Amino acid sequence: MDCVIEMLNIRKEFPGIVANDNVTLQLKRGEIHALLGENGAGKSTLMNVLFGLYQPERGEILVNGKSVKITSPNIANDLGIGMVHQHFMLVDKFTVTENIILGKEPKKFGIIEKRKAAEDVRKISEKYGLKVDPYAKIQDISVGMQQRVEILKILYRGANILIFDEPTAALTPQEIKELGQIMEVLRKEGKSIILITHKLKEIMEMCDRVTVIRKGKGIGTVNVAETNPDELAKLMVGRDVIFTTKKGKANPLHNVLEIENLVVKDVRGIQAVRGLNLTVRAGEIVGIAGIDGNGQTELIEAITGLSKAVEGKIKLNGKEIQNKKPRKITEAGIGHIPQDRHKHGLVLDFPIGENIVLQTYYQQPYSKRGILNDQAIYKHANKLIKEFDVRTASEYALARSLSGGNQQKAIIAREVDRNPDLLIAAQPTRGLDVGAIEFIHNRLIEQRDNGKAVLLISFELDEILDVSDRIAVIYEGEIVAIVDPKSTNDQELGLLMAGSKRKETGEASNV
Amino acid sequence: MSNRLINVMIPIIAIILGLLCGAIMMLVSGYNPVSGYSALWNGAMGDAFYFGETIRQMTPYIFAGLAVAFAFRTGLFNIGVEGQLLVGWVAAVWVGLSFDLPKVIHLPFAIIVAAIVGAAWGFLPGLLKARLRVHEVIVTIMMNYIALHTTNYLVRNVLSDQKDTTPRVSESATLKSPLLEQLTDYSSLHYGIFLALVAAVMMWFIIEKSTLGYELRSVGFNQHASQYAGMSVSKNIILSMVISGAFAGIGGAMEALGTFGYAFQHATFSGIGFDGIAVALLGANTAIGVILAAFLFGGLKVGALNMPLESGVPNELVDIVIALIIFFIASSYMVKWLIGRFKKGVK
Amino acid sequence: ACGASNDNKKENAGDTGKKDDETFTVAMITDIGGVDDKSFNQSAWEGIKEFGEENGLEQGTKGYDYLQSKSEADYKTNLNTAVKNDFDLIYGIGYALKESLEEIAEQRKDTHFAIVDELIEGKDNVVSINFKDHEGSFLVGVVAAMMTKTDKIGFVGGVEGEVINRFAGGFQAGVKAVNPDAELQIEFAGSFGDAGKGQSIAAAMYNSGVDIIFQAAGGTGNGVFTEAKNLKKKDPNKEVWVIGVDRDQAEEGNVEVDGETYNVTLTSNIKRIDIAVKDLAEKAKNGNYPGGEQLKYGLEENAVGLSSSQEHLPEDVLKAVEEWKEKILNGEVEVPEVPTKE
Amino acid sequence: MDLTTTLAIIVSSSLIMAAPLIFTALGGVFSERSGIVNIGLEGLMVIGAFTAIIFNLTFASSLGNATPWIALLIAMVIGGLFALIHALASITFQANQVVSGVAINFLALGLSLFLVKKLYGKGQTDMIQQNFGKVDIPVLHKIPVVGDIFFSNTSYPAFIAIFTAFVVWFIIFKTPFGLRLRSVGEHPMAADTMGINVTKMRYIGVILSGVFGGLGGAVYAQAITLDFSHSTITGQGFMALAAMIFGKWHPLGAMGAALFFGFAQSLSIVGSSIPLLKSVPPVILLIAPYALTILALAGFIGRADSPKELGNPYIKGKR
Ligand SMILES: Nc1ncnc2c1ncn2[C@@H]1O[C@H](COP(=O)(O)OP(=O)(O)OP(=O)(O)O)[C@@H](O)[C@H]1O
Ligand SMILES: Nc1ncnc2c1ncn2[C@@H]1O[C@H](COP(=O)(O)OP(=O)(O)OP(=O)(O)O)[C@@H](O)[C@H]1O
Ligand SMILES: [Mg+2]
Ligand SMILES: [Mg+2]
Repeated sequence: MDCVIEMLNIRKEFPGIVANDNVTLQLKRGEIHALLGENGAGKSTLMNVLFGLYQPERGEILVNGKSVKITSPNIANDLGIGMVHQHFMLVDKFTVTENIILGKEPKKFGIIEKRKAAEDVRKISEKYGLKVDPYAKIQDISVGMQQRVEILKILYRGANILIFDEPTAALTPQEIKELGQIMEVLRKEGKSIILITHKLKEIMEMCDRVTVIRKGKGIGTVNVAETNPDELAKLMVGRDVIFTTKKGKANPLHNVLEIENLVVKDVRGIQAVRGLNLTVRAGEIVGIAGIDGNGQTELIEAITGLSKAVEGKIKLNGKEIQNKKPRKITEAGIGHIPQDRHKHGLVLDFPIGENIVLQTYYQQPYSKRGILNDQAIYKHANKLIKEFDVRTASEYALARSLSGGNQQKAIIAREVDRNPDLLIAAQPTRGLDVGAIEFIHNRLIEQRDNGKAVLLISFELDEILDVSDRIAVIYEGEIVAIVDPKSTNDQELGLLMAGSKRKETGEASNV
Repeated sequence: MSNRLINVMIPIIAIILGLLCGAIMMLVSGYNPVSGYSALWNGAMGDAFYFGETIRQMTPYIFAGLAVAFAFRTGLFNIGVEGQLLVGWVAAVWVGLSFDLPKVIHLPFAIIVAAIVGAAWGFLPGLLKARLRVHEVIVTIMMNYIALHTTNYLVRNVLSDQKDTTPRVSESATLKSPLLEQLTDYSSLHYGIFLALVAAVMMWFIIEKSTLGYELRSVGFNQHASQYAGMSVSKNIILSMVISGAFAGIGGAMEALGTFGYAFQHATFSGIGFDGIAVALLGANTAIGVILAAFLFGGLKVGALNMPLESGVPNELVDIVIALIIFFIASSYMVKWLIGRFKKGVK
Repeated sequence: ACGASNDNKKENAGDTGKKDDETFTVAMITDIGGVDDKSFNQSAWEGIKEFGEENGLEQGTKGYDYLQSKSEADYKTNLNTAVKNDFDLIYGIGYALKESLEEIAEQRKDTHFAIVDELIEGKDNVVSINFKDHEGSFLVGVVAAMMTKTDKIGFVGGVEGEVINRFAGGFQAGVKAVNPDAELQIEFAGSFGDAGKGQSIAAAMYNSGVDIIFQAAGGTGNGVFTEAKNLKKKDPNKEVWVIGVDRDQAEEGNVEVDGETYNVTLTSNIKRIDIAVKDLAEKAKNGNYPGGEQLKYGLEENAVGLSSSQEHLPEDVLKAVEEWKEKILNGEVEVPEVPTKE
Repeated sequence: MDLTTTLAIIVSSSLIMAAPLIFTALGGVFSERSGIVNIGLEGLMVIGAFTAIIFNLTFASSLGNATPWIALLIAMVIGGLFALIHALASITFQANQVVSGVAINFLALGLSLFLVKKLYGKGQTDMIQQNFGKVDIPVLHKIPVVGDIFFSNTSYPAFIAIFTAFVVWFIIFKTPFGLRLRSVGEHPMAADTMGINVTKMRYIGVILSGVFGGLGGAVYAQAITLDFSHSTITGQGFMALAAMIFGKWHPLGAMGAALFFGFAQSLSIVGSSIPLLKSVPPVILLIAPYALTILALAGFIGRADSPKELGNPYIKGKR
């Protein structure tokens, strides 16, 4: 067998947890190999071991048949191993070129040759079809382009073994498609790829083989051609998983959220939402479909009181709430699962318990006359941890110590538990495994069935199509169409999202 | 070894290591460490008098330490404790001199005014940070100098008749305690220590137990998430600096109404504010930690005075020891590693 | 001494018996300037050392010693420590110690104290030692007024205050007495420890034509010397002078230019704290401790006046100085203690 | 005084006051750009001043005019070595960097005064004879007006400081070393994955802060105080820290801020000889530099973006 990488019986422990236990992974030359597992199963850890960021307690790594000790990323780089991390490893304030050449700068007389560097970057980006602007700063470019920068970083170093840790989680459908094409090109160049993803569809489409780990243990490797999504899900979770979310018919009642003619400016002062109209009724889930950057963020911020509405009205249960303080809006009955869980969702240095009461700490029973009731707080947290299956050492553990998926579950537990009249869920399942996704979707539907309104924003069309009762397509700050998920498909939505076909909103609003 | 035990061991080991290094210093430079340290001990704890002085010195240290710690816990670095303390000092003297009230009103009044003025001195950096994102470190450094010159001006031109020292505050505003002084053989121990302990409890309570403290900590850790959760980031930043400044201001009142009973022109900074940074950090920014660190510092500072006289060792040695202790505490990672080594060795 | 100190902890000191009969011991408490401040603390310490050496004492608790204060809060602790070590006479050096010393004198009635540069009244166990700084300042004012070529003279004070005002007041009066046309610039740095500021002020003064600066500014005064020396270094022919304070500061004025040594210290307005301190110690030793009194040291006691470094001063100037000194001594001239504002 | 003279005094004393601040602030830039908070700048200046004065006093007789310059080099070396303590604590031992910086300040003052007492038997040294003094910059000072204002009665260290600021700017923004240094302050884990030795870069940053802080202290002592005592360095390190933040962690910004501090300071001193400011109470002039700084920050400088990972120890694999 022509294996470029063999990781044999790897064991990696963290204080109090065994992240990898006897995991074996063999990567063949020129294959795209998927690594599958639930959140916290130990995928990232295994890859970080391969990349030299962690040292395994036990096990052996062979590169091209030779046993190696990878004690630093430098060594991994020298062995031709490159990794695109789950959380991007980019310096925001640097330009694309600077990020790519960092550590291997072309220089003359000790000075960085900026021109040559940019030229080098342009060359490889053309070779592999990875379009980037060499002079743009990372903080100004889209997530998709950031991802391409990450890949270019590896290619610039001449890696032939590429590790992608959940590259598709943050991408739009178009970008995912592009990534698929890029990986194909790379494979043709003779490179081998390990791909971590939770999306079984992607595995089925893009990969040759898949290795599954469950709770740190290696379950085995199967050929994609010989398996199907159901089997994979079962391997991963250890039980049967139902895919298309089961939900009954929606019974929409009165209007909960009414948005009229809303105008919101973005941080640069440009109108991002331009006269947007939208209604969400009690007992329904409205999904907002759109490509990133069409005003979704600003729309949510305006509803939740974080951005100013320049014009227009936002009504919750008939009362105007635009430009009210976030707390007033929360109290009026809005819950919000933010898009960026690290930045907006959690105080990472607080214990889970304190995070659970982030909006309610000042209310009884969590506090009384300004004095916290720790007992009530942690008891409540403990209850939610159980109810929402948040995997954590305890309610006293810092939020920082949880895996991304479990951090997200904690946020969802907090927001859903408050039982708001309107629940805004922005990308609620980004980066989560199928089990968790199923769980969260069911929770959203449960909210709906309890007569609450749910507004779902997602870049994943499958999710929008599965969960929503109505789909509002957002394009350049306006709702350009309202469609019925049962009578539409990816193709149509994709076209609408690209702005090619504008439906009259009036026509569809009576769906 | 349990985590808790290790956390208790670290400061103890750090202190031992610090003293050990100090002893080596003394040996190398030709002094007798035994007589040096016994002089230090005698000068800090040797008898009732020195014990009283240690406790007296501890009082402003607790307040300064609490001020720094409070801001620190909420994500702010208040280097301005020194200035806030000076303005509180002068404010307390002003009240002590200018009013004729019964003690039950006068004394609390003087302390409250000191707290308010100290708070006001913290308000500006807080406001600038909250509204304009101006770094609090520079503003508080600048405010220190402004406080120094302004209070010197006030002492000379307003609170005294062109003198370097103000008159003493009236009896009804003093914290002086003939009882405590007598108990400690005429040390200048005053009632302030009890206030300091109460303040420490307050800090603990506000930070750990109140919703206010919850908000302050939350904003300190993650402004974005706090804003999402409906807290006012600006309000909390300002409030944190104001409370911190109030602690410092009361610290000044302790000197004004207790230790000295008057205000004087400061040639340079009193140093209490800067020592407060060390006290807070040594005390891990917790209330109980601040008390213990203030006690240690108070003892070392007071004891140091006795070293040259009794043993001939320059009292700068104590500054070195203090610095080393801070280092070892800061480098608790190393201490933990040492403990780990030691445990392995035992096994 | 007081009762508490009898439970003597200083066993390593050996003999713990009463020492009053055998040796007379003295101690001084410095202010925050420290014992070697090149100024009055140092001068006081020199006096005490001299006293000690003349009387065959050793430095330490059984002879003579000093206690250094690092902050204002240390004064009382140090005073008490001295009391507890049974020193027979304890000096507080500098006006900053007044309040503390007053308080402790009240508590420790059996110990004899002295304060320098301040007046404590109504205490039988405190002697106040005061200097007529203004008298000496007057004389250096005379010197400056006669020596200036530009008719512009400067005064740099540390922090405005009673003592520094005496310097400024006397200096101003001296200048005006002999040269009413001379312009006198009076500046206060707001600090005794900011050499940078002292230098900037001096630079501004010299630049505006001032050729003589009298500094009474502690560490800030260092900057004045620095600036004068800089100017001298640049142009050895330039006439720039500094008048020193408290001690003979001739050494501070040394500057080497191309292998040749110049000196920018015109003279110094000295204040013989050493004389006063030693004098009082002698008295107290002989049982003549003048408790409750104020001892004034001025020209009459030879405790203030020009330093012995007078080589830059021509005969006529020295003569004039003598004449004015005479006038002050016989009361013809009353030297003011504060400057008048123009 | 005519305008040129007044300006000349202001400029000359601004430059002299600013020089030590510029050097020290540049040191701060190196350290903080690498992600290590350095409030120990004050202590590093103390060490520099101490070393320079001791060296100067000891070797002036044999080295002559070159003494202060050689003393600068020695102070840089010792400053760098001293900063190693801060590096060790905050990088290797993952200490809280503020705590370690505070300790540096205590240690520097305690140690240097202890040694002065040990060496000289007193609390402060004698004055040095070989100092920087004031010079007219050759040729340039002959330019009419401009020469009088900028190049007369000034000091070489000030111009070297300004030049150094440009060099540092070049190093930090144009060389691979600078790119790497900034990357470990912004995103050490990213740098690590790119094969950059985060620990090494941070050590270099902190040591350079010691080198420059020592240089700043040595310049201050040999240009202004000329001796060493407890009051030689009193807050200049904190002013340098402020200058660095004021200058937004940018070498040229830090230089500008330091010059501004020097300017505000000298304005307050020369103020009383400017007719307009003559009637202003002295206390107002005393606080003016500090108040001006606050106003400047509030008015038009505003938000300062520190290096993103400033103050956080880099622990491999930490989330
Ligand atoms: N540095 C660390 N310290 C302690 N525990 C860690 C650390 N890194 C990971 N873990 C733990 O190890 C386990 C595996 O984490 P890992 O990140 O590898 O999971 P994953 O499979 O990548 O999950 P996800 O799909 O959410 O990214 C988790 O329980 C996690 O909490
Ligand atoms: N120990 C060091 N001390 C000072 N500067 C250093 C040090 N190490 C690296 N540098 C700086 O970083 C730059 C790059 O150094 P390095 O030697 O790592 O590059 P290289 O190995 O030639 O580059 P590449 O990583 O592309 O092979 C140099 O210009 C140098 O100024
Ligand atoms: Mg992962
Ligand atoms: Mg290399």
